[in-house]
Amino acid sequence: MYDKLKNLDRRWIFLLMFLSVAIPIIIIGITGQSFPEKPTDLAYSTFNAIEDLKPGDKVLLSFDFDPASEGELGPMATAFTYHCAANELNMYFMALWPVGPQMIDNAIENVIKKDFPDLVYGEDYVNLGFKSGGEGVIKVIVTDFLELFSTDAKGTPFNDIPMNKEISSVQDMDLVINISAGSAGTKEWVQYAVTPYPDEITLVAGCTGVQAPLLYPYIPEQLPGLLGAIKGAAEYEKLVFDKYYRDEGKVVPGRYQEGVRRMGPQLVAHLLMILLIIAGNFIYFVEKKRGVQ
Amino acid sequence: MDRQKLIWTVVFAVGALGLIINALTRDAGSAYVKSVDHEFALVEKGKWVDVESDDALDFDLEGKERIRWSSEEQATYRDYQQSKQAKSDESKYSFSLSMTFGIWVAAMFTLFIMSFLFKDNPFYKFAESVVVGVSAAYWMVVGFWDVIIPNLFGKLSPSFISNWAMPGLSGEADFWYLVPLVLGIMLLWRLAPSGTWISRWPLAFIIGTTAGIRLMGFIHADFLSQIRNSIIPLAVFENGSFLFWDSFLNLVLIIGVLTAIVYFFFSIEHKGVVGKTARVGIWFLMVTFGAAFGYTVMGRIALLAIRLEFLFDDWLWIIDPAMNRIAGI
Amino acid sequence: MRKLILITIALVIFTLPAFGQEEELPIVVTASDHNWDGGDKIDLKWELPQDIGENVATFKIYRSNTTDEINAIIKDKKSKAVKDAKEAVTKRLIENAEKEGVSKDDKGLLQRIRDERKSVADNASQDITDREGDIRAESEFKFLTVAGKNETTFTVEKLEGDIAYSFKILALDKDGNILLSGITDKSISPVAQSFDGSRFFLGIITLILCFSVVWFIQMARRGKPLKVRKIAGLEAVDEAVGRATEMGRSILFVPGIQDMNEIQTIAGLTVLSRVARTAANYDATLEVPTSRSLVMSAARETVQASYLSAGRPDAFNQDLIYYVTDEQFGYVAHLSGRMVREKPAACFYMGAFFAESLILAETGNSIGAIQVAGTAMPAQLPFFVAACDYTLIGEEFFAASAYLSGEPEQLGSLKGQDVGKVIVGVVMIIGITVATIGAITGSEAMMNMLQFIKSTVLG
Amino acid sequence: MKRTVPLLITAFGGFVLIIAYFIPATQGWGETVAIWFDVLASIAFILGGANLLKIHLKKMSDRQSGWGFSAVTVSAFLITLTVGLAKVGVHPSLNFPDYTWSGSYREMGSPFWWLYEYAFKPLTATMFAMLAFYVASAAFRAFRAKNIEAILLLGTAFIILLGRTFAGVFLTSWLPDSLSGLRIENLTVTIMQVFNTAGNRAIMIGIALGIASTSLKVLLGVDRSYLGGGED
Repeated sequence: MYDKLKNLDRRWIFLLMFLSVAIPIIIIGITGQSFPEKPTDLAYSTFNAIEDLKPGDKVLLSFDFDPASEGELGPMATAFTYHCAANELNMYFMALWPVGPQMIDNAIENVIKKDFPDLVYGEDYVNLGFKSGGEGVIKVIVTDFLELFSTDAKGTPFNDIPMNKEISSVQDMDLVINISAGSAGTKEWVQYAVTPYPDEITLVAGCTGVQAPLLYPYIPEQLPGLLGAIKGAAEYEKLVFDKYYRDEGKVVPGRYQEGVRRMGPQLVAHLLMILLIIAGNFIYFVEKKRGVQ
Repeated sequence: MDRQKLIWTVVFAVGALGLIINALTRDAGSAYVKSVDHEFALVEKGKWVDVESDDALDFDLEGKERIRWSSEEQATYRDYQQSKQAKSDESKYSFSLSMTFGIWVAAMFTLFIMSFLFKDNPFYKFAESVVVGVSAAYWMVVGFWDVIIPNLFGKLSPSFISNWAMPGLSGEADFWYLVPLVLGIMLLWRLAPSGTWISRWPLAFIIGTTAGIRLMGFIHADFLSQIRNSIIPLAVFENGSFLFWDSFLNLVLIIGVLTAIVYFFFSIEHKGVVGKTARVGIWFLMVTFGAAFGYTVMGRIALLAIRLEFLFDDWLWIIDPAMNRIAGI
Repeated sequence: MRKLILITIALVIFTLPAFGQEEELPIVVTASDHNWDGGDKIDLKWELPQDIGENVATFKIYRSNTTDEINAIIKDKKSKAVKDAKEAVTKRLIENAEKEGVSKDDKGLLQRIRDERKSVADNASQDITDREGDIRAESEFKFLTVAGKNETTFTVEKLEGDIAYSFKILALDKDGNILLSGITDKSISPVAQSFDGSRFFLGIITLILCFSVVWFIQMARRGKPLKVRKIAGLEAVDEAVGRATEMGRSILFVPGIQDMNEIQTIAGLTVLSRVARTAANYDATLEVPTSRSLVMSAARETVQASYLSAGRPDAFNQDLIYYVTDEQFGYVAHLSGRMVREKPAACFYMGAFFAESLILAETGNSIGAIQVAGTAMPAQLPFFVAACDYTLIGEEFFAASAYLSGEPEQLGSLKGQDVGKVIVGVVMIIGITVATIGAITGSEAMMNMLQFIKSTVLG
Repeated sequence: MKRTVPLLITAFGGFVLIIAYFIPATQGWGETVAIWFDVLASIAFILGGANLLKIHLKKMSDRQSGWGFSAVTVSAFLITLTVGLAKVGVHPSLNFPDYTWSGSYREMGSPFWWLYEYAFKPLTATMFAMLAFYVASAAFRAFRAKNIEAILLLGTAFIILLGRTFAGVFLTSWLPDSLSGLRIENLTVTIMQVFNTAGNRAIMIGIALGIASTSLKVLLGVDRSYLGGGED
């Protein structure tokens, strides 16, 4: 046992990890069943931040991530967009990452076009597109959008878009939602938007697991709501789609269950991780014992 | 041909066969598109209108010059099947060879990269070479169209840029942007045979300004705001009643921050009281790292999950959570 | 009877103001520039004639629209009116056509639609032009906000420096009837001050920090010995280089994946200069793949300088410092492939790292290289701590550059940093004491003091 | 000329921006410079690209081992660059149909999009996903309970790993509400909000100080290693 473990080729570990993720995906994918979710307070406060807004309120959604982290953040983007659309909020999409616009288009395609076909581009939602410069962009648009966003993603001049007439800077937004995979992202939004204008700007965010720990220090003063990793996404998905589907006795479409679904592989893989750590320490202690003898 | 080679050949052959059968019998890995037509008419000098748009009704489009093209949108296998059943003679949905090929290429690349886990091999080397070439060029293209054009030439001569690349662009020329232009040229002087030292000037400028910005930015945003957030009462009351647990947590938080800061002290050796305090500080740091580890693991597994979902869903058609192929909600 | 009369009179007196003319008892509104700002704020103050202050419920605050804003409003109204008119007529005609079974492409129909759209459009815009005067009048002021009955001041923000504004205040009762109104007698435009007062304390603190760093550096320059504690992992740098030389394998230095506008990259390059000098002395091969073109340029300068100072400029080969790709994972794909093939004996990861940290550390570990990491990316620290032989945690990483430089004056900066930490401790303890006492006693003074510390000093 | 002037430029640029931070009229300079930096970085791509080509073409001409892969890199690079810069297969923007170049270089269906979607994206995403495997092997190999520090790290990781899944909820759901604070999901939150916050704050404050003094050293010319050699 000990010697087996001791000289275990790490490729076996790789194989285990592969299986513990692959098998749940296939099973859940075929059966459509997954584990239940129990939202935490942070998920609730994020949910409420949007619930508390009135129809027609202005929300800025900054999609600061790329396909590399779509696995974690895609479900959040979908759920956020759905939640805003369902509450009849005016959505202003923007991106600090070059590929952000594609993430925005996905959200618009999968949520707005499919479930809210009567929303009008330019009146209910607008895609302001990507601007390079990371935190620099934030610093500028907290006081003036036009300086950088002279046009929207389609090249329409900023002021020719009806819903843009009501906004001159981020401070005019009733809520800023940031989905971020790193820098520039939530940290920068807190540093350069919320810190200088604590009264004007409210920020809630969804972030990757890596980022979450770094953002907790900003909670709750600068960051009232935060969704951490796929778990956060799953919790939020549950809150949103319970409200709009299950509570009305409807079945939730598969595309709105990505987060919950991915918690399956998560569980198995996490257990594997724990087993590996235990196994590793088993070796360590045996070694120590033998060392003593 | 030794045994190992033989085994591998067999494995690959069987796998390939399976894939082909899967593809031929179930259309697995095929992609479909919806074609969208665009047509514009020149109604008066320099004014084009979409013939479908409301504005078009203001003009007589008879014999006006036209611009036409049709673009593609991604469609699902379900859309395609439904439109086929609908028997509409000019169906907008069609099979896309380029995207189907793309899906297979993407799947192959995914497997090539993963093969590195077994051991370094030509497949991985190939994938590696491709990703380096493509990504380097990708970022250069992004830099050109998203930075150089709008933020350099767009500022120096808006009229010139708005004449071809960004028709929406307006505004006055801002000659301050000659500074980055000149610095940029100095930078490129490296490629010149002599006087390459001139390229240190732009570097010096970049480093100097960076230092200035970061110095203030971090003192203001991180340093001060973190102190501010740490100023919390050690006794928490809620409408008159003392909350022990919250007060206790606040105390722990403060102790954590202070001891961990002591750990970073450089002036004093970690001995005696300082040593003990620093030790407590390290404990807090370790808990922090543990938390970071736990969260990071989550993220990584999700990433693997989505790659495998791609293989099983888009490529092999084993699972279909988003109901893209079978009719459903 | 007399009672009744009295009541009636009382009622009349009380309700009079409601019917009174606005001009009779105007609110006195005074506007003054807001101090220590960037020239975008104006302070408003207003006073009511005492006698009727009682039944005021709220104040409404307005600012004058600029000419451009008014023109914009008119333009919008016009375009909207035209659009609506056109849509209406089109809808009507199409519907009729459908009733009569005329096809949508019928020439006559289209012609008719065109004509009617044109005429209604002209009428609509003409109508607006006629009413332009009224529109200008009614859009002279722009509503800003509502203030409570007890408030007498308000700071208007987001104003433009070169525009002269005037302000209007309405006093309303609880039913929303206008009791009184007042307008600033002369218009005013905000003025930008030469110093941002809100950053006064920030300036002080910055000065203290910078001064202490500079002061200790001076001390060191004067040859005063500075005692600083050892940092584990720094000795490892030379050791690793040495080992690489013995094994006759190369050294890999990864300066992070951020560009030169990241201090961590600069700190990383400082460490690189030391590594390069040692490598030059030992005559070991040093390879520096970078993920940014600028970093490549800077790294070449750095390494060249080190080889020069080590007295072996001839040994410097700039092709070993090369650009791979800006893409994080393209870069990592290249690095891990390279590591497995070249098997460097020592790997340094010094700079800003993200997810790639673990890929690098694990690959490096699998080829049995000595690994020394330094980063200020908290998220990546656990992985470096776990997988590398030595890790410089956060601030230690910046300190390392000072240690490794071997110049005593650089150590002065570390003392300066410690002063900063003392400040943190002191401010925190004071603040917490105040906050706690405030929470226990609930005293107003303490709360104000806390407010001052939190929002003014640390604001 | 070679070292003095750069030192002056560094110091001047830095201190100007520091002072500008306190003067309302000039507070925007930082952003402007940030935009300038992006421009410079984009221009620098030419250096990087030239270097990339140089290295790989050299390999190919010397027929070094694996020169074939260099050929792959070079062709991938050149193809992507061409289709991207020339906006091959990109239609005009719908608002300006008569401006051939007005379309987005990322337009769906264009070759550049194809390369992004089916080469760039899967390759980088898979590389990223490899972390799941490395995390596993690291956990097995490196997380040993050698001392209190290590045990704390492990223990926290344990609780988080459990608490962030249904398993944790399941394991401790039997606890009465009076002890709900010990339920693993709540424990996770406590750890994150207290211990993790404390640790991160200390790290952040330290980093801020480190960055401040490093910047200062750079500005004062105490640390000039990046400036390269050559006589003054």
